[in-house]
Amino acid sequence: MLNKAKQSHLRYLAIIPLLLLLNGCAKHSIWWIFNPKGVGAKASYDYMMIDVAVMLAIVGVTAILIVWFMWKYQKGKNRGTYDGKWEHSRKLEVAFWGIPIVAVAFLSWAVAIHGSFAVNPYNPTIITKHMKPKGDPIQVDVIATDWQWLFIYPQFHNMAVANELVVPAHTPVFFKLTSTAVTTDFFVPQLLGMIDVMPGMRTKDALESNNLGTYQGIAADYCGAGTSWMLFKTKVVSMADFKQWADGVENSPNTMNYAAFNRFAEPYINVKDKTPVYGHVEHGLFNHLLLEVMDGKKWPLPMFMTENMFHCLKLQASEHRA
Amino acid sequence: MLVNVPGPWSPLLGRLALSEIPYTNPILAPLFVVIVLAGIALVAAITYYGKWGYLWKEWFTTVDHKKLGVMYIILGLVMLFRGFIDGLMMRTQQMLAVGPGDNGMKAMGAIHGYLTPFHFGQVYSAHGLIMILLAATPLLVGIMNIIVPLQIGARDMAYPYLNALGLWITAAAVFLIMISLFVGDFSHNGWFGYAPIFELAYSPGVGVDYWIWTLELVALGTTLGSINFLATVVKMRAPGMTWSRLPIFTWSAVSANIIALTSFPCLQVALALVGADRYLGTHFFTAGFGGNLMLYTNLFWLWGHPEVYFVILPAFGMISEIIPAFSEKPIFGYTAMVLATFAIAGVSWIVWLHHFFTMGMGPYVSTEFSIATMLVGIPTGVKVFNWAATMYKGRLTFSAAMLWAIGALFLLLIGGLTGMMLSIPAVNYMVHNSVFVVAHFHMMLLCIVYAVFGAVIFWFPKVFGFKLHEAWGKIMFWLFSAGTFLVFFPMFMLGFMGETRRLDWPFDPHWAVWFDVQEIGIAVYVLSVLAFLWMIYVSIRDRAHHRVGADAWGTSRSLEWLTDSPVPFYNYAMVPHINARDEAAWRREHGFSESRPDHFAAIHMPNNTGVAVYIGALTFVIGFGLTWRIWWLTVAALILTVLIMIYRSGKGDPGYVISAEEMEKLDRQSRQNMSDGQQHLPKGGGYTGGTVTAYSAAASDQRPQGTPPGNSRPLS
Amino acid sequence: MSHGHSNPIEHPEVQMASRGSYLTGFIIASLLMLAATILVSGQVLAPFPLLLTIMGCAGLAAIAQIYFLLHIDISEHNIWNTVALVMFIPLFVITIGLTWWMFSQLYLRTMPMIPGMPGMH
Amino acid sequence: MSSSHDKPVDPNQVVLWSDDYEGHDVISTRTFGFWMYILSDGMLFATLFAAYGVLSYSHSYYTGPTPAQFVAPWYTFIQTMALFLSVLAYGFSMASLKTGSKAGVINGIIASMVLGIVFVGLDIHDVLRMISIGVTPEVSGGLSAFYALTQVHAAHIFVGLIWMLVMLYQILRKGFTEDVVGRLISLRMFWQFQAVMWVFIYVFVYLWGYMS
Repeated sequence: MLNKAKQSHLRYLAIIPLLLLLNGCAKHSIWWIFNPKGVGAKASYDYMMIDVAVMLAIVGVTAILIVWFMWKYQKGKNRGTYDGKWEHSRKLEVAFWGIPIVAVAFLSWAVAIHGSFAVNPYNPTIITKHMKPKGDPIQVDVIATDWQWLFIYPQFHNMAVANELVVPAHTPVFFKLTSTAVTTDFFVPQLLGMIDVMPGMRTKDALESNNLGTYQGIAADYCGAGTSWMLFKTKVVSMADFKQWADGVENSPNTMNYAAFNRFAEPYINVKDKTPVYGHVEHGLFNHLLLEVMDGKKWPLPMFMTENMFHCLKLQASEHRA
Repeated sequence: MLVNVPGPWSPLLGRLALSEIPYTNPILAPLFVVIVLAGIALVAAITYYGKWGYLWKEWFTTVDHKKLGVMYIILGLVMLFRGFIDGLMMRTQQMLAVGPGDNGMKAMGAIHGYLTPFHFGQVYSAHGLIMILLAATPLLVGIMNIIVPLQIGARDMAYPYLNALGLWITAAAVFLIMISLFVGDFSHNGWFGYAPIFELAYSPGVGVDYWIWTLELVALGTTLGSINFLATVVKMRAPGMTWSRLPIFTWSAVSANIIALTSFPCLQVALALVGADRYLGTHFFTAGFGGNLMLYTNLFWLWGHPEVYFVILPAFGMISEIIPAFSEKPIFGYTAMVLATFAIAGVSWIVWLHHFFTMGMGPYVSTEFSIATMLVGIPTGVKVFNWAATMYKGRLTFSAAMLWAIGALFLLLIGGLTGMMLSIPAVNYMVHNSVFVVAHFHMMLLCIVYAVFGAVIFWFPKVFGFKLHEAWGKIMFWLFSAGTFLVFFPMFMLGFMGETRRLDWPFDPHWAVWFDVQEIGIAVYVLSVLAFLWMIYVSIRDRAHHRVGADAWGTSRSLEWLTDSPVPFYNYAMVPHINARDEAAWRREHGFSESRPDHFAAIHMPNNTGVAVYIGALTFVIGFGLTWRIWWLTVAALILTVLIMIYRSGKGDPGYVISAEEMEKLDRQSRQNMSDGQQHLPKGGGYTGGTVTAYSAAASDQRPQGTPPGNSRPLS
Repeated sequence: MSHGHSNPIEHPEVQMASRGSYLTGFIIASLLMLAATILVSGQVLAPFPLLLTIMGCAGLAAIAQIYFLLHIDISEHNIWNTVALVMFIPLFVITIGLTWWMFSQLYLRTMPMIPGMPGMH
Repeated sequence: MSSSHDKPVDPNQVVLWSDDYEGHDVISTRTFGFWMYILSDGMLFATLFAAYGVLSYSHSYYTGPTPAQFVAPWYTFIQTMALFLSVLAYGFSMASLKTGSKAGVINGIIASMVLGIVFVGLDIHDVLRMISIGVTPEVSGGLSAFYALTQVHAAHIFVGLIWMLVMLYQILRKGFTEDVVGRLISLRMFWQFQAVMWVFIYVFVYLWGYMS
C-alpha cells in the first residue's frame, strides 16, 4: 500500500512546473480559492485580487530596492558612493509614512468596508441586492454534531440529509447554523467563506452558485479527533434535478425525531463517508436543540474517544452504527 | 465546589496512576528510554567531572543578567529544537496520511499516517505553545536580558533576584510541558485552545490541565520579567543616556515589555477562568447555563495579539541594530523608528478580533477591527523603508548576522503582504483557519527566528569573547532559508487549495505533491540544525582564533560595544558617560575608543541566591499537583513558596562591595585577557578587520591629539 | 549599584505622605459612595440616568483616590507613575469597551431567543 | 537630528566615564516597579470586568437568581467603609513614618489590619449567606463572573493582610531600613489600589447589579 502511494507521489512530482502556472482555466481546478464558483466566494476573490495588487506594488518595489541596494552598496565593490552620515531626509520620511497611509486608506475604503458588507454572512448584499426573481430562496438549517453535519430543508417536507449538501443553482440558499457539540466552521472553499458554528448560538450564511458541480465542504475549525473526517460534498444541481432529488429524499422512510437525533449526535467519526437521508425531521428540531444546548445539554465525549484513540478506532472499525 | 473527574482519583496521588505513563506507545516509549539514558549520561558526566558545584554556584544561583540571559537562550534553543521535532512529526504525518485509502502505518494504530488524531492534536498543540511561549519568548527575553542593561550602561537589571525568579519559573513551565510527554498527555485543542472543547465534558483527561498551568507559569515569569525591564530602562540609565539617545533595540524592548506587562494579565485571567470551569464547575465558557464560549476566544486573543507584537518588536530591534552595524551607517530616521515601534505597540491593542472574524459578530465590528489591523501596516512599512534607507549609501558587509537580518526583512515583506490579505474580512472568510494563515504567521515568526539567529551571531562575541564561525553561520543561513522556502511556499499554495489547519488526514490526493515538497524542506531544516550544532562546535574548538576586542565587529555602534568582550560580571568598571546616540561609533570616530577609566570607585553587587531555584521548583510542583489534582501536594508547595518568599524578604540581600583597588585589578585583568587573545589578529580584529583601518583613516583628521582629559586616558 | 547612604525616612516618597490629603481622599470617596448607595437603594431616578449618575460617582471617587491617595501627579518623583497610569487607562477602556461592544453585536445576531432580540426567521 | 556627527568635539571638555554616578535610588526603583505590577493587576481586573460585562446579560444568569435578588447594598456599603477606613488608617501610619515614629506606624498598620479583617469577615459572611440561598458560582455564567470579580478582590485583600503581618514583624525586628521602608510604600500603593478597584466593583457589580 505504502509503495503504491509513493509511486503516485512521484508521478505528481513531474507536474510541479505545470501547477506553478496556476492554470485558473481548468474546470476542476485544485486551486479552490482561485476558482470561486459561488457568488460569495467570487466576491472574496475579487477583493483579494485588489488587495494583492496594491500590496504587491509596494512590497515588490521595496524588495527590488533592497536587492538593488545590496548589490550597489556592497562593501569593496565601489559601485555606489558611501555616506556614513546620511541618516535623515525629511522628504523621504514623509514618503515613507505617506505611501503606507495612502495604501491603507484606499484598502480600508475599497475592500475592508465594502467587503465586510458585501459578504456579511447575515445579509450578504451581493446576493440579497440582486436576488433572482426566479425561484424563492431555499432555507437550510445546519446542525453540526461531533463529527457529522445534518442539513435540514424546512421547505421540503422538513427532510434532511447528513454529510451531504445539495442545493439548486441560480438560487440563493440561506443557512441557519448551530452546533450541538463544540465550535467548528462551516466552509465550502469554492462557494462560500467560513462561518463559525457554535453551540447555543445561531449564525447565518448564504450561498448562491451558478456553476453546476460538486464541491468539497469542510469543518474548518478544530473540533476534536474527528475533524478531518467531518466533510461534506456540496452538490450544485439544476433546479429540475434538485426537485427530483428532493422528491426522492422526502419519500425516504427514515424520520428523525428528537430521540433519533440523540443517537445521531453521539460522537461518531464518519470514516466511511456515509450520507443517510431522512424523509422527515421533527418540526422545530433546530430551535429545540438550540435552546436545549443553552440549557446545558451535552453529548460528551467518552474518555476513550480522546485519551485512548486505539480503543476508539477499534470500536469504530466494528461499525456498530448504521 | 470541586468537580468530580471521570476515572479514578485517590487522595494521595490524585489522578496519577502508573497506567498514565504511555509505555505501550510505540513512539513515546523509545523516546522516553532515550531521554532517560541521555539524562543519566549527562548527570554522570557532570558528577564525573565534578561540575555540580560549579554549575550551582556559577549558573543556577546566579543573579547576573548575562548568565541568566544565556540560560534563557539555551532554554529557548532546546525548546526550539523540541518544537521543530513536533513540526517534523506533523509534516511526516500529513505526507503519509494524504489522500484516500489506507496508506498509513497500521502498526501505530492510526487510521491514516502514523499518528492517531488525538496524538496528532497533542503534537501541534505542543508545537504552537512551545514555539511561541517557550522558544521565541525565552530567546527574546534572554537577548533582551543580556543586551538591555549593557546598552543603557547599567550594572545589572533593576531587580536581579526577580530576574532569576522569572527564569526559573519559565524553566518550571518548560519542565511541566516536557513531563506531559511521558506522564499523561498534553492538550489536543491547539495552542490557544477552543471553547468549549477544553471543557471537562469534551477533554476529560489531564492534557488541558497541563496546558493551563504551563501557560500560567510562562505568563507569570514573563510578567515579572517585563516589570524588571521597564524599571531598568526607566531608572537605571547611565548619565547622559537621555531618551533620545536610547538605542533602538532598547526602545523596542521597552515597547515590547509594555505590551507584555499590559497583556499577560488577560491570558492569566482567561486561563484561570478555564481552570475555574474545569476545577470548580463554573460556567464561564460553557455553551449552556449562561456561559459564553466566544468570551474565551476574546480574552485569549486580547492577550494573544499583543503577544504577537511582544515577540516581533524585539526582533525588529535586533534587525535595527544589525543592519546599521554592517551598513556602517547610523539607522535612518531614528525618531520615525521609535515612533513606529510605539505605534505598532499601541495599535496591537485594538486588533485582536481579526483572529476570529468568522465568529459572526456582524459587519460593523469586523470593519473596525479590519481597519485597525491594516493600520499596523503603516508603522511596519515605515520600518522596512527605514531599513532599506539605512542600507542606501552604506557599505554593506554580508556577514552571517547581516544575512539573517536581511532574510528576516524579506520574510517580513511576505508576511506583511499576506497579513494585509488576512486583515480584510471578505478575504479572511476564505482563508481563515486554512494553512494559508499558518504559512503567514510562520513567515512572521520565522522573521523573529531569523532576527534571533542574527542577534545570537551578532552579540555572541560580546558575551563570550569570540566569534561564531562565519562560514558555517552562512551555510546554516542558506540551508535554513531553503528549508523555509520548501516548507512554507507549498503551505501558501495548499492554503489556496483550501486545505484547512490541523488536519491529521489531508483528504485531497491533489495535495500530496506539496506535502512531499514540504517533507523535503523539513529534511533541509534538519541539515540546518546540524549546521548550527557544527557551527557551535567549530567555534568553540577554534575559539582562540576568533577572539575579539571590545568592538567585536569594528563597525558596531551602540554602547554595549564599549565594555570588554567577554563582558565582565560588573559590566562596566566605571559607568560610562554618554555623549551621543551611537556612543561606541562616536568614540571610535572621535578617537576615544581605546580610552579606559583611569581611576575606579567601589561598587556594590548583589549576592547569588538559591531561592529563585527553589521557588521555580515549587511552582513546577504546584503546576504538577494541580494538573493531577493532588491537593495536598499543591497546598503544601504553595504554603512553602509563600514561606520561602517571606523568609527571603526578611533576610534581604546585603550584597557585597568591590573596592576601588580590586576594581582596578579586575579591569586590568579583563583588558589583558582581551588583548592576549587578540595578539595574533590584525588590529581591530576579526572578520571585518579591514573596516577599522578604513574608519581610522577617515577619522584621522578629526582625531584629537594629545591625552584625553578628565578621568580617561588612552591606552596605546 | 551603590546605595545612597541617607536615611530612608528622608526619602521623598516617604515625605510626601500627608494626613490631610489622605483624609480628603477618604471623605470624598466615602461621600460619593454614600450618595450612590442612597440613589440606588431608593431607586429615585430612572434606570439610565441612575446608571450615569453612579458611573459618575465611581469615576470621581476613583480620581479622588488616585490623586489624593496614590499621589498621581506630575511632581518629579511621581511623573513616571503618572505616565504609566496614563498609558494604561486607554487599555482598560479598550479591553472592557470593545469587548462589550463586540459581544452586544454578537448577541444581537446569534441569540435570537433572548427577549428583545429579533426573532428567528 | 542627530547630535553625534555635527558638533565638533573638544577633547578637553568631553566626559567619558561618570565619576559621580551614585547608583540608582533603591526605594524609587522598587516603588516604580511595584507600581508597574499594580497597573498590570489593574489590567487583570479590567479583564475580569470585561468578562463580567459579557456575562451580565439577563440570559447569562440562565434561570438562576440575578444580583437584584441577592445583593444588599447597605451591607456592602458597610464593607466599603471598612475598606476605606482601613486604607485611611494605613495612610495615617505612613504619615507617622515621616517622623520615624515606630509606634505610630505600628498602630496604624494594626488598625488597618483590623479593618481589613472586618472587610474580609463581612465578605465571607456575605458569601455564606448567598450560598445558603442557593447563589453559587455553579448556577450560571453570570454568577460565575460575579464571584470571580468579587472574590479575586477579596483574595487581594487577604494577601495584603498577610503582607501587613510580615511588615509588622520586619519593623519590630529591623526598624526602618531601606528595604522595609520601600516595602511599606509598596504596600501603601497596593492597599490604596484595592480601594480604587473596590469603588468600581461596588458600583458596577453590586449597585448596578442591584439596579437591573
